[in-house]
Amino acid sequence: MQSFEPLIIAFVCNWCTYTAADLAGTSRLTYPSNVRLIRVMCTGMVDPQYIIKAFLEGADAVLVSGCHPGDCHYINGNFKARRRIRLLKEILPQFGFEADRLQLTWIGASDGIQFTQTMRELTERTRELGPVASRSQMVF
Amino acid sequence: MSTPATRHASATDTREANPLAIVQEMMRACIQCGTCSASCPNASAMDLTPRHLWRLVQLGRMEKIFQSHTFTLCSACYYCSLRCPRGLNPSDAMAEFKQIAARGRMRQYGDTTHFCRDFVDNVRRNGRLQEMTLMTAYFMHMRRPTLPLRFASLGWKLQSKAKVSLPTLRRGAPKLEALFRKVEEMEGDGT
Amino acid sequence: MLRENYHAVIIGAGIAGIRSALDLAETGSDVLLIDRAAHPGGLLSRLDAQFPTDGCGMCKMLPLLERDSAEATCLRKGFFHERIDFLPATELSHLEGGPGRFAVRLKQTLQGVDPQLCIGCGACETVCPVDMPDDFNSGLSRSKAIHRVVPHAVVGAYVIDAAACTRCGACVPICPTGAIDLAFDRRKEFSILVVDDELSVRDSLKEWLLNEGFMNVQTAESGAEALTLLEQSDVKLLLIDVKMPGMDGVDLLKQAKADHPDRVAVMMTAYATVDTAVEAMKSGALDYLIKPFDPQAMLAMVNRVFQATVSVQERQVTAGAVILAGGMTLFDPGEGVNPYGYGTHPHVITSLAFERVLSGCGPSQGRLVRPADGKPLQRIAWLQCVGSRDCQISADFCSRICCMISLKEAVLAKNKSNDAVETTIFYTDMRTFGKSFEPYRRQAEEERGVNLVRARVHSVTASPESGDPLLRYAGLDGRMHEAEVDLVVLAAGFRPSPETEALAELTQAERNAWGFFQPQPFAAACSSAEGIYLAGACTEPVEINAALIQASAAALEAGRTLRRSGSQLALAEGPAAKGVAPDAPPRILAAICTCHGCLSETRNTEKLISGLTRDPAVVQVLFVDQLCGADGWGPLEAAIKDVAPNRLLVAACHPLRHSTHRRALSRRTGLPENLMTIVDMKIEPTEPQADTTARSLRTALGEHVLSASLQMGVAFLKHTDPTAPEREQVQRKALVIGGGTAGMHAALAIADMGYGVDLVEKENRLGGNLAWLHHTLEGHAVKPLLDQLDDRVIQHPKITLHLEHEVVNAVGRVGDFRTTVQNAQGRTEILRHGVTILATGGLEAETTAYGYGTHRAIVTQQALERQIGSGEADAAAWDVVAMIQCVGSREPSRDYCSRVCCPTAIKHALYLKEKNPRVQIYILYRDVMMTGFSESYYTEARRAGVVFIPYRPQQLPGVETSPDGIVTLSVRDPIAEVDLKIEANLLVLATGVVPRLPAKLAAFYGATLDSGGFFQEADSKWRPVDGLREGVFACGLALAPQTITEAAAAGQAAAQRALRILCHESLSAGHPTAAVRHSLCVLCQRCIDACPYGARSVDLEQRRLVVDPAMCQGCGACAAVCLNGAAILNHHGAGQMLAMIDAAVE
Amino acid sequence: MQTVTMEVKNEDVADAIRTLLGRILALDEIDAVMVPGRLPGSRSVMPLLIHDPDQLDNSDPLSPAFALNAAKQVCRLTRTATPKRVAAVLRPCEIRAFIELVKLKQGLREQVIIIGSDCPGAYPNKIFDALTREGDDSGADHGYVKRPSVDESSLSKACRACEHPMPTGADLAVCLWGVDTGREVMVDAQTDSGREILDRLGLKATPLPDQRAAAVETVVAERTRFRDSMFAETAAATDSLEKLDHYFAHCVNCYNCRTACPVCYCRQCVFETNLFDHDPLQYLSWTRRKGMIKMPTDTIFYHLTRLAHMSTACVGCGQCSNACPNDIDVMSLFRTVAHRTQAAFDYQAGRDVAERPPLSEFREHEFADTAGLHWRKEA
Repeated sequence: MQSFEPLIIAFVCNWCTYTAADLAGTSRLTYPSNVRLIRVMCTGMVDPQYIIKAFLEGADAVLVSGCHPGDCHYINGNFKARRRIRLLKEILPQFGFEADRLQLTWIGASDGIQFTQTMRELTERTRELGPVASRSQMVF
Repeated sequence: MSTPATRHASATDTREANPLAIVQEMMRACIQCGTCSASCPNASAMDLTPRHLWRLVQLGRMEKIFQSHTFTLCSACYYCSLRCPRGLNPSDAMAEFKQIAARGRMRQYGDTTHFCRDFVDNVRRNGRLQEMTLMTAYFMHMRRPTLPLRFASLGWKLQSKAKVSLPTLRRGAPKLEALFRKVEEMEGDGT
Repeated sequence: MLRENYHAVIIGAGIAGIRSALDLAETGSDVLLIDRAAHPGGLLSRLDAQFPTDGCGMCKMLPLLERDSAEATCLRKGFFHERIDFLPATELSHLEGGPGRFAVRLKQTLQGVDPQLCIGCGACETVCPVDMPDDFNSGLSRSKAIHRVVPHAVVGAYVIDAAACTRCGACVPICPTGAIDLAFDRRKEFSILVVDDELSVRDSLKEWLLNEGFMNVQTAESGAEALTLLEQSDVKLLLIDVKMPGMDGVDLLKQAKADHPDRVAVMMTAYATVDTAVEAMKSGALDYLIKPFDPQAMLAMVNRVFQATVSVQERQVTAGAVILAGGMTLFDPGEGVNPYGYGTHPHVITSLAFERVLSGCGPSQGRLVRPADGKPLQRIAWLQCVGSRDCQISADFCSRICCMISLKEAVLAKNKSNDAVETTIFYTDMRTFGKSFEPYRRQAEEERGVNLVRARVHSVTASPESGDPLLRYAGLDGRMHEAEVDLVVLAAGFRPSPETEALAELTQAERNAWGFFQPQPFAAACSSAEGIYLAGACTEPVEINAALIQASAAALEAGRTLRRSGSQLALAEGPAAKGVAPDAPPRILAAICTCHGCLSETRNTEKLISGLTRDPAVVQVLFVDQLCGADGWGPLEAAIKDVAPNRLLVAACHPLRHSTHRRALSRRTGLPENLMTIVDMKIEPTEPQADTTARSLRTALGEHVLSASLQMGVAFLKHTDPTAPEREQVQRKALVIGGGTAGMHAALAIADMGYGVDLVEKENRLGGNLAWLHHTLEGHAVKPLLDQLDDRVIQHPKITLHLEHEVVNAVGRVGDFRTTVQNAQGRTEILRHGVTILATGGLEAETTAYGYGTHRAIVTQQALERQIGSGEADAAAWDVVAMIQCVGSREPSRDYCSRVCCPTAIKHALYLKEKNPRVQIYILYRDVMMTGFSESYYTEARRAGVVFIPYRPQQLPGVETSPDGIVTLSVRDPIAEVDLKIEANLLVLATGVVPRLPAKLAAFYGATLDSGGFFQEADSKWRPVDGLREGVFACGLALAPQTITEAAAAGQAAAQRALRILCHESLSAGHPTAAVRHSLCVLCQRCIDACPYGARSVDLEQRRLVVDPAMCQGCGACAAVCLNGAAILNHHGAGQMLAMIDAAVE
Repeated sequence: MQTVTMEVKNEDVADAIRTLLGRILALDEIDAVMVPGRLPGSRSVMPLLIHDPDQLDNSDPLSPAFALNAAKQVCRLTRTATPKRVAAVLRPCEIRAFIELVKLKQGLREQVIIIGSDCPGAYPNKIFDALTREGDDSGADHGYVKRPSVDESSLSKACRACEHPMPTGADLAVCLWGVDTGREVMVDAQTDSGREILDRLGLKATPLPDQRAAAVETVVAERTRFRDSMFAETAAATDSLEKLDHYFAHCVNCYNCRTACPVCYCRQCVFETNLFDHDPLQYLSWTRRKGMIKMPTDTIFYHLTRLAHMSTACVGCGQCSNACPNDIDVMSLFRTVAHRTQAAFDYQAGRDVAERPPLSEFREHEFADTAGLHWRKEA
C-alpha cells in the first residue's frame, strides 16, 4: 500500500484552469506527476461518460476544474458542469468510488499556486484512499 | 422648525446690501465634504463645525452664522485651506467673518472686537505690547464693572511669574507708526 | 517577421488598443499594435476581476467569427491574431504624412532577452543578484532585475530592467538557449573619448571605464587633439571638460556636434562653471557632471547613454491610419501634499496594489493579509477621490471608475474572507452611473455589508499603540469620528499616461486642460488631427465598457479613412490549407523537440519511438532540436513534405509559443492547422552541474508522463474529424431599426463602407431625441448635428430609408435575416439582411411623483429644455427654480442611474444663471453623477451659486402647490440641520430615461432585455454592443442611458461589429465547432437549451436540428447534454476524449 | 364537474371503465382510445388503439400485466398536433414516463386525454405469460382488482416497490381505493381538460369518499416499506465495483433494458453507435494493459452511463427487469440510484410537466458545496 501511486485525470478548461496550470509551470511550481491533464474547451463539455470511463479504466481520482462562477468564457458552462458533478457524486460513491475521488474546483487564470496545491492535496487524499477497491481484478 | 429659504446672494450684491456676499463668493463651491471640520484643531470647541458654517453661508443664513462663535475660534492655522479639495480658503473666509462682525459692531462679538482693537492700539502706541495698559483700556471700553474680576486670578498668576511687563518708554513706536499708516493706506477703508 | 505596410498602427495595447486592433483585423486590415510596456493588456493585465461581474472575462474579446484567426487562449498569456503584429516596448518616434499615407517611425527598446529564444525557464532569475521591488505587484513583492513581465506571459516572458541590472553577467551562461544578450561585445567596441587637460582626470576616467567593460576609450588633452581623434574614429560618446586652455569645452562641443549631431556629449565641470555647463546643454550636450564626481554617477550616466545607443531599434512602417490608445495611468498619491502618507505609512496602498493583494499570483498568493507585515486583514478602509475631484492639485475632474472599483474590491475582500472582513468606503458621491452599477451597490451594501460612509477623511495617521492607520473624519451627524483599520486603500484617480504629451506633439492631436486627448464634438473617437483616432481611456478615465465602445468606434473611423484613401483590405476567403478526406486513414508525424539536447541526454528515445509507432497511425517519429526557433521548423517542414502525413503531433514547450510557426507551416505545407497538435513538454532547467554554472534542460514531465502525453496527443489526432467546416453565405446588407442619433450613426458608418443599409424609423422624421435637445453641457448646439446627419442619411445612395415603418416580424440567423416591415397603411415588405442593429432609442420616463401633472409650474427636464429651445423659458421672470433628481430612478422599481439627468440639470442651471444671475437655483440630489470631465461643470454650478441639497430616498422632499403659481418644496438640509421651505416659480423633475425596445421586437432577433428593459448585451464589459446571439447589435438609449456623444460612439461601435460580418461573402466555423448527426437525433432539443449562443435551432420545414456554424463558439455544452452523441463537438469529440482517457491511463 | 360515479354491475369493474371509455369515444373531438386489451386469439395484453366502439370489448383497462410501458406508444400518437385528440388508458408509471417524454419533446401532452386508475400492480411478464398459457387467468383478471386477495408476492417487484400508485397527472383518475368497487367506481377530474370532458359525459356527480385518503395511505405505506428494504438490499449488493460486476455478470450487452425503458428515448443508444465500434488495436491495447478483458466490453460502462443519463428520469416501471433475457434485476439498481439522484435535485420523474429535467437547467447560486475540495473545508 505504501508504494501506491494514484493516477489522477484532470479535465481542465482551456481558459482558466489551463492558464493556471501554465502559470504554475512558468512560476516553476511543480505538482505531482500522478496527474494527467486533459484540456477541454470548457468544463461544460465534460460528459459524465468521460468521468465514468476514467474511473473504470484506471483513474483513482478525477478532477474537473474550470473558471470561477461568472468567469466562464462560454458564459455558463461551469454551472452546467456543477450539476453533472453533483449527479455523479450521487451515483459513483454507491459503487465504491468514494466521493472524494471526484472533485470539481474553480481555479482562475491567476491561481497558479492554488492549482498546484489542489493537485497536491488531491493526490495526497487519493493516496490515503488507496486504489479503487478490486478494480484491478475486474475485467468488465 | 421650518424656515423659508432665505434669499441667496449673487455676485452683483454689494457688500452693504448683503454683508455675506464676499464669503459666499469665497465658499460657494464648497461640497460639504467636511475636510475642514475634521482638520480643524479647534473644532471640538466650536458650537458649529466649519462645514456647518459654510452650508449656512450657501443658504444665506446670516442670523444663524452670527449666533455662533465658531469663527472667533479660528486660529488661522490654515490646515483647512491646505486640505480643501475644492481649493477653497476657509481660513480666509473665517477672517472675513471676523471683519464682518467688527464692521457691523455686532454686540455679541464685542469682547473679541474690542480686545482686538485695543491690542492693536496698544502696540501702535507703545511699540510693543504692554499688558497692563492693554487690559486697562480693554476694561474701560467694555464698561462692564465685573469684567476685571474675571481676569483677576489670571493676572495675578501672570504677574507672579513676571509675565506682565510694566509700562516702559515708547521706544519702537515712531517706527511702527509708519507701518500702521501704510497698512491703513493699503486697506483704504480704515477699519 | 514584421510587415512593412500596415493599414493601421495602434499605439497602446491595453484593452482598447486590442479591441481596435481586433475590430480592424476582423474586417481585413493588417494592424501593427505597439505598447510602451513589454506586454499587452495595459492596466488590466494586473486585475483578476472587474466590476460588476466580479470576474475577468477578457477572453470574451477574442473573435467570435473566423475564430481560427486568433489563438483561443487566455489573453493574459499572450495575444495572437494572424493579421496583428505586436511590438512590445515600442514608442512612436516620428510621424509624417496624412490619412492613408502615414510614414511611421518607431523606436523599440530591446529588453536584453531575445523573445524568440527565451523559453521562460527562469534559470536566469535564480542567479540574478539584483533584488528590487516588483512593479507588477505594485512593489508589494520583490523581483530580480531579470524578471517575468506578467506572471502569465508565455512568449517574450522575460525582460531585464536595464536601470537595475548590474551587468554581473551571471544570467548569460546559465541561459540554456542563449537568449540573453548584455551587449558585452558592443560595450567593448563602444567608442568613448575623454577630453580633459588634467592627466589625472583622463587616467582615472579611463580606468573606471575599462573596469566597467568599455574597452574602447581614448583620451585627449585639448580640444584640438580631440578634433583630430574625432576625425579618425567613430566616437559615440564624448566626456568634455568645460574649462580647457585653448579651445574650451563648449567650442569643442559645438564643433563635434556640427559634424555628427547624433554624437552624445557630457560636460564635466567644476562647481564654479556650472552655468557654462548648463549653457552647453543648449548647444546639444546631454548632461553635465560636477567635479569632483562620484565614479558611480559617472558610470551610470555612461551606461545610460550606452543602453540608449545599443538597445534601441528603429523601425519604419507605413500606415493608413493611426489610433491612439495609450490609456491612462494611476495617480501617484505620494505626489504633492500626500495627506494620506502614501509611501511613508506602511499600511496605506493604492487600489491597484489591492487588486494584487486579492490576486492568486499577487504578493500573498491571494491570501487576505496586510502586505507590509502579513497580518490577516480584518478591517479595510477605502478612501475615494484621491487625486480626483481635487482642485488643489488641478484635478477638477472625476476619475469615474474608482467608486465601482472600491465597491468591487470590498466585495471581493468579503468573498475571500467569507464575509469576515470589515469593509468601509469613505466617499463623497457614490457614482454608480452604469446600468448595472446601482444594483451592485445595493447588493454590496445591503447583502454583503459593505459600509458606505459619506465623509472625506482628511489624513491618515498611525495609532500610537498598534501603528495601525487611524482615520479622522467629520460625520454627516456633525461630529468628529475616528476609525482604526488594518489597511487603507486609496482609490487613486487617473492621469493621462506619461507618453501622452509626446504623442500629442508627434501627432498634433489636441489635449484638454487635464492633459488627456480632446475628442471632437459628438465624435468621441476623432482627434483634432486628420487620420488620428482615439480609443479608450486616453480621452477620459473610463470603464471597460465605454473604452471598448470607443475603441470599436475608433476602428470604424480608421476603417472609413482607409476606405476613403483607397486602401485594399486583405481579407482572404476560405481556408488556405486544403482539407483532408474524412476517410483517409490517419498518418501521424510525431515531432519531438529535443530542446537544446535535453531530451537525448535524459530520455530513452528508443522507448518513446517504439511506444508511439506501436500504433500504425504514427508513420514517423522525428526528433528536432529547438522547435521553438526558426531552426527547428525548417527540418520539420522538410519532413512533412517527405512523409506526407495528414496529422502532425508536436511535443515542445508551451504550445502558445508556436502559434506563428504553426500558422506559417500550415500555409506552406497545406496541412490544416486543426490537424496539428502541440503537446506541452513543460521544459525546465535542471539543477546546476557541480563543475559548471551552466544548466541544461529537462522536461518537467516524468518519463512515464511524457509518454502518456504523447499517446494522448496521438489519440486526440487520430480520432479527429479532418473535414473542413462548411461556409454559410452572407446577405451583405444591414438593417438598422431606429433613426435617432445612434441609428443614424450606425447606418452612415455601414453605408460609408459600401454596404447597403435599410433604415427603419417609426416616426415620420429622423433624429429621435435630437429634435428637442437644444445644447449640450459643453455648450455645443444640437441642431446643426441633426441637420447634418439628416442630410447625409437622406442623400446617401447606400441607405434606403423606411420612415413610418415598423418591424412586424423577423426570422433568420446571422448572415441571413428576413424582416417584415409594415407602413402606416398596412403595406408590408420583406427585407433581407445579414446583420441587425437595434437603435430604437428611449424616452424620458413618465411620472406622477411630486405632483407632476397637477400644476403647470411642475415640469420635467425635457420640458424645460424644450422651453429653452423654443425661447419660451423666461429665466428673467423666475426668482427661484428648484430641481429634483432621481425621480423614480435608482429605486428597486427602476434600478439604474439614468446618467444624463445630473448633467442636464446642471446644464440648465448654468443656462438659467447665465440668463438671469439673480435666479436662485436649488438642486435636490442623492449622488451627483457628474462623472469624468463633466465634474468641472458641477464645480462651475456650485461657483455660480447653485445650491445642492442632498436627500435620502427614505425621506423624499415634500411638494405643495398654490394657485398663485408658486411651488413650495420642503426638504431638510442635513448639514445645516434646518428644514428648508423653497418657494419656487418652477419645479423641474429629472425623471430619467426609459428604453423603447419592445421585448417582442428583440425576441424576433433572439435578443433579450435586461431588468431595466434595455438590450441585454452578451457581456456588459467585454461585448458591450453585441447580443448574445451573433448578428444582432444595439446602440443608443435602447442599449443603455447615454449622452449624444456616447450614443454616436455606440452606433459606430455597433456598425463596426456588424461590419465584421458584412465584410465576408460567407462565414465559416472555427475549431472546434458543434454539429449534428441527424440519424441519431430525436429532436429532444436539450442541446438548444444548453447552447449559450443560440446557435442551435430546429429547422421546422425539414424537421431537423441545425447548428449555425458561425454562431457556434465550440464550447461543447450541447455535446455534453446530448445522451447519444447526436450533438457532437467536432475536433473535441467524444471519440477523441475517450481515446485520450485510454491513453492517459496507459 | 369534478368527480362522477359509475355503476359497477356484476362486480365487473373493468366493464364500468369500458362504459366510461365508450362515452369518451363517442365525443366528437376524440378520434380513438388507446387502452390495454387482449389480442384476439390470445390472452396476451397489449396496448390497442380503438376507433370502433364495438372493439372496446377487447379492452382490458385494468389488465393485470403490461408487456411494455405504453408511454412511447402515446408519443407515437402525439408527436405532432392532429385535428382531433386521442384518449389513452395508462398506468401511473406510464403516465409519469409520458410526462418525462413530453419534457423531452417526444410527445405533446395536450394531444391526449389521459385516463388512469389506482394501480394495484402488475404481474411480471413471465408470470403473466405462464398464467395465460395455463389457459386459466381468472385469478389474474377478476380477483386482481379485488386486492388484497391476490398474492402480493407474485406481483412484479417494481410494482411492490412503487410508492406512486396513484394516476397523478392523468386528466381523469379512476378511483378504486376507498371506494366500494362492488357497487361503483368514481372518476375524478384532475385537470381542466378532465373537467371539461366530465361535463359532457352526462354522469352523476358525487364527492370522493372520506375513507379514500386512508386507503391510499395504507397502500403507499406498504409499498414504501417494501421499496426501502429493496433499496437497502440492492445497495448492499452493489456497494463495490466487485459486487457491481457480479450484479451484471450475466449481461450480454443486448441493450434490451434500454429498449424496454420508456424514458430511454434515444433512437439509438450511444453504446450502439460507432463511438463504440472500437478499432481491433484498441481491444488488443486494453488486454495488453489489463492482462485479460471480457468480451463484449463496456458492460459496466454502459450501465453506469445509463444511470447517469436516465436515473433522474426513471419512473420505476420495471420494464428493464422484465426485458432482461438473463434475469438481471436492473430495476432495483436503477430505482436505488434514481432515488438518490432525483432527491439531489429535488426532482421526481413524471411529477409535473412544468418541472424541467435536472440536467437541462442550472442556477447561478446552487450546490455551493459541490465545488472545492471537501476535506479542505473540514480542516
